[in-house]
Amino acid sequence: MIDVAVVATAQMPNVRSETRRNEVEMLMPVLQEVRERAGLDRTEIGFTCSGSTDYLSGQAFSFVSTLDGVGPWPPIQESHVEMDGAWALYEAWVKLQLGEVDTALVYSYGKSSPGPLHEVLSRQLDPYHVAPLWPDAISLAALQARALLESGRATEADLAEVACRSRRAALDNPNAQLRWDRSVEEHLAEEPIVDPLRRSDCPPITDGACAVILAAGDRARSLAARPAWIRGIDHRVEPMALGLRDLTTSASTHQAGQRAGVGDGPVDVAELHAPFTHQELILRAALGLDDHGNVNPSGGALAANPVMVAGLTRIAEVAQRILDGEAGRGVAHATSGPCLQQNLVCVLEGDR
Amino acid sequence: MADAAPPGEVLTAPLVIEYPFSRTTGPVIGAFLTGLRERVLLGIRGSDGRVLVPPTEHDPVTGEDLHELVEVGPGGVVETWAWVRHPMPKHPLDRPFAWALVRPDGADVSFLQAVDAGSVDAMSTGMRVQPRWADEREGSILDLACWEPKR
Amino acid sequence: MGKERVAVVGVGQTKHQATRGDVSLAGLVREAAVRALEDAEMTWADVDAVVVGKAPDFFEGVMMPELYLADALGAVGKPLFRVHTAGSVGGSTAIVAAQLVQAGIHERVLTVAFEKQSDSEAMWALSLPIPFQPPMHAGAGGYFAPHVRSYMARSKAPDHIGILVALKDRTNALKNPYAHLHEHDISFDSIKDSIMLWDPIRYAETCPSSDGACAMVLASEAVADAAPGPVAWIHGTAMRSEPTMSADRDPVLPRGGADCARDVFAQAGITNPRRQVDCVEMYVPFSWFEPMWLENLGFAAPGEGWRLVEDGVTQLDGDLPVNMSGGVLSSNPIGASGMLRFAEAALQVRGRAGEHQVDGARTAVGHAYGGGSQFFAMWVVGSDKP
Amino acid sequence: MADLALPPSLQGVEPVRSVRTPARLEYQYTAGEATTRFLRGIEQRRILGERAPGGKVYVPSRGADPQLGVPTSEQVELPAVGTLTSFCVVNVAFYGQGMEIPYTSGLILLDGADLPIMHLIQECPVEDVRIGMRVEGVWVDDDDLAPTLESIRYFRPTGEPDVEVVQPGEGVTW
Repeated sequence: MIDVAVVATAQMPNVRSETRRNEVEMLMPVLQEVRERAGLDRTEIGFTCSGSTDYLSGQAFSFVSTLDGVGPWPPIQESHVEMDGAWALYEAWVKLQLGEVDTALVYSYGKSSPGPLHEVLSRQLDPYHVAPLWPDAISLAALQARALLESGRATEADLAEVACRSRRAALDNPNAQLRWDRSVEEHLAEEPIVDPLRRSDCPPITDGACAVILAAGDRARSLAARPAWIRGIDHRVEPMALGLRDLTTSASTHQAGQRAGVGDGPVDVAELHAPFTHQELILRAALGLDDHGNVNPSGGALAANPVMVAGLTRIAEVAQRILDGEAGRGVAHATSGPCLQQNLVCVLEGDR
Repeated sequence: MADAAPPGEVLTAPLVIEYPFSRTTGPVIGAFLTGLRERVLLGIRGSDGRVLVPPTEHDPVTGEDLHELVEVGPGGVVETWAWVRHPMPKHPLDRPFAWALVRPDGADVSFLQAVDAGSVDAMSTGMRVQPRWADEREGSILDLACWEPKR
Repeated sequence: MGKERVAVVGVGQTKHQATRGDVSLAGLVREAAVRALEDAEMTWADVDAVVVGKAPDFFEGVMMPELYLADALGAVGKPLFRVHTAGSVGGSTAIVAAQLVQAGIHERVLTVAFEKQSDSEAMWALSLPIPFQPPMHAGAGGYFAPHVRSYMARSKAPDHIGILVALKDRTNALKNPYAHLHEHDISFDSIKDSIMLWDPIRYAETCPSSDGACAMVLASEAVADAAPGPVAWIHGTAMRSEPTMSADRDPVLPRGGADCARDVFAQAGITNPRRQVDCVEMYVPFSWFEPMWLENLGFAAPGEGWRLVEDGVTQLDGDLPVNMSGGVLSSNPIGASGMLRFAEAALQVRGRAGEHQVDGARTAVGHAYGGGSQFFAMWVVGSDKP
Repeated sequence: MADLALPPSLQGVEPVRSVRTPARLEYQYTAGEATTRFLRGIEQRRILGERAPGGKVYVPSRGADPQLGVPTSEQVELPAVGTLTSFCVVNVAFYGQGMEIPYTSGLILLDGADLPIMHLIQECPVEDVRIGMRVEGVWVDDDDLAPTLESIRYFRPTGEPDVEVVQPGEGVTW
């Protein structure tokens, strides 16, 4: 395989509601920043790939107008996935494997604020049998949380610990939306909103954007002092129907993690896309990171959860720590679909 | 069409995406919905012998076509559940209720439905439930109004 | 290391029609996928990864429907990928699937594209009004019709060219059992007399709205060498995008389309596409786009494309047959339309196109475009290994 | 699937073949800063384009110069006068339109702009509409001015001589 690395990342500071700017206006500064950080002019990008979904803000073909922010002239080699930006990164990584181009821009954006997010996400579900009931994402996650709690592999205090640690970590993340320093006791004193989940077990609703530049081989070495090399990347999917899955584990994460080589070396940092507290515990188990001490130092999706962006952000967070020399080898994870239906795992590593 | 926002404010306006989607069912989903209209629950036998409900045209693991419809229920068991304290406007019940994965008797998998139990204290994993059928049924998932604790 | 060879070893499609009332959403996509697997003499278990494409999710009202369809497409435990590049999506989806083999990641990739437009309707799903945007006075055709008029003005093409294209494509469709429109009574005059919807575009010069799906199995060289039947080797793939509305772009003969064609022909070693390509399946939703794309893709000089139509060059028995399947003008499940073009090109070089087979076709081009003539995807396939 | 057998309890009943699943989602759409600037101008009968760093003038600007990927921010006021670069004549009633048929939908390149806008052409028989025709905007009454391009009711011929229209790319081999 051709060695491909993340050489620059940029994020929009995550907010509850970006009320002034439309999507292209909100995305443009992020694209500009990531190009500046890589030292690349827009005409030097070999391939561009983005991830977004029409349903979030209610506009068909919304990615078409945001493409203006890239400045695709003269015409560019470009693609778009109706998936989290982590999968856009996957497509760009595949493209770079072909050896025809040696740089790629990956971005994603998500504006959840214009619509009723919980109703919108229910449009993902089985259109015959489930979507007509309009179940919300918190309720689905709560079913999973109860299954985990009743399996005896986690307690409500474990969930609270995840919430408190994540929001505390977010105090050091300028891009985070929710950050505070609260105790497990304070968390447990909250009334549940959908038993057994409390509001603090749930992610915020977020508008955000993220961009990453990939480069191959020597080009990566010329663009970054310490490129974050992608050592392994894989993604797998499960059936959507919750009744067909063991909700207390994540078989697809385990599968992707093994294929990406998570266990082939030390893990200095892991960023797991766990919108709900109990999901971090499920993902840790699936990746063999149960007792790991450095999971989601950014605060993770509990601190900011821009739909379609939060997965790419996990890769960006791990990559930036490697670029900055703070970490040697790290694991990033992205998820999509109800209750961790689809999962991507990416292992990144800096040169020694 | 626009809100009368004061100068300096960015214009905003309502945007409604609404459609009465009409979905053809094919034979298997059609059979399941026909069953609901007739107050019968159907599953289908998977490649490994498990009875799947709702029935799918294909085995969810192997992708192979499935053919053997099986009557299941009418009673069922709650496999996991979540208690909604504040129902949202589009939820199937307007009072606190449970979402649950219910496995009908004779089936090997569960599916998502609402359970009208009155109070969170009435809910437990493993509890027996029975279907509550809608008074007017027209061949849709809403014909199964919800489940209720077995009396 | 560079690109591995990749070939199409299986092709399947549904019967396309206005409403496929006999199948569910899953049933529709499986109809195409199962046929592609059968054509490849493979089973679901043989597939390493699934790549799905479709146009706006609002059509079926299912957000990211590939997640719902994951098990229907046999993707459980496998990578499942979803592409959306507007109208070109069927083509770009096939290219993304091909790249997974070319990169050496997978041996056998199933790619599926679909649209079940009857779940809603095209006039709704494609023109959802967005506040504060300049109003579209006339739907999608109203966007493209002025560009057709510009083409006519620039090329001095006579009015009947669009009629000739529509007549050819609808006649070709009579030889394609999967085509949506089978208009046995079609004639030059019936097209000429159909209502001018968006003058200069007549009703009979526009595409229908269809339910349909298309699927292909793409395989590595080792798998393709062992395939039971003829395969279509991919000689080149290319994609280009440009802005919808920018000062220097030409919406009639867009630079993105020209760049895309030049790229894909260079990969395939084609220096004279008019002579070296045996047949072309291109995305023509309004009849006039055939002469426009002939020029844009380099099959004719600017202003000369319509002469190929008038001279019968693009007829099924012509020197450069175009849209042998009946094209988008005869079947248009939007998300699948691009892949159907790519699949027809593959069928032709495999000698598997049935009654619409071009004799001796060894090199064929598939083309798709989308948005406001701004997203382009193409491939060149051949009977011989590149 | 032809061999699918219904259980005895369902044999002989009318099978379900389709199901209606209506869905309504209510969003609050934000126009964005550039569109707001343009529409606030329209409210005052002013057409405000925006010049990009490369010199191109977009009206309305969507916020980015689509060729450079940078914000357009220098405002340029344009006249409601321009040239018809192309058009189509619409002969059918489309979803949500209450127009008298036939009517003309045109691409109008305002003087000083680098990209045409789409608008209605009226006060001109459809058979007389032609590429290169000079047209001017007809505004609604002051009381009806609103932040929408529909504050210009339509464009009509100015009576000036036609001008030659050359599109970007015309005569160019890319």
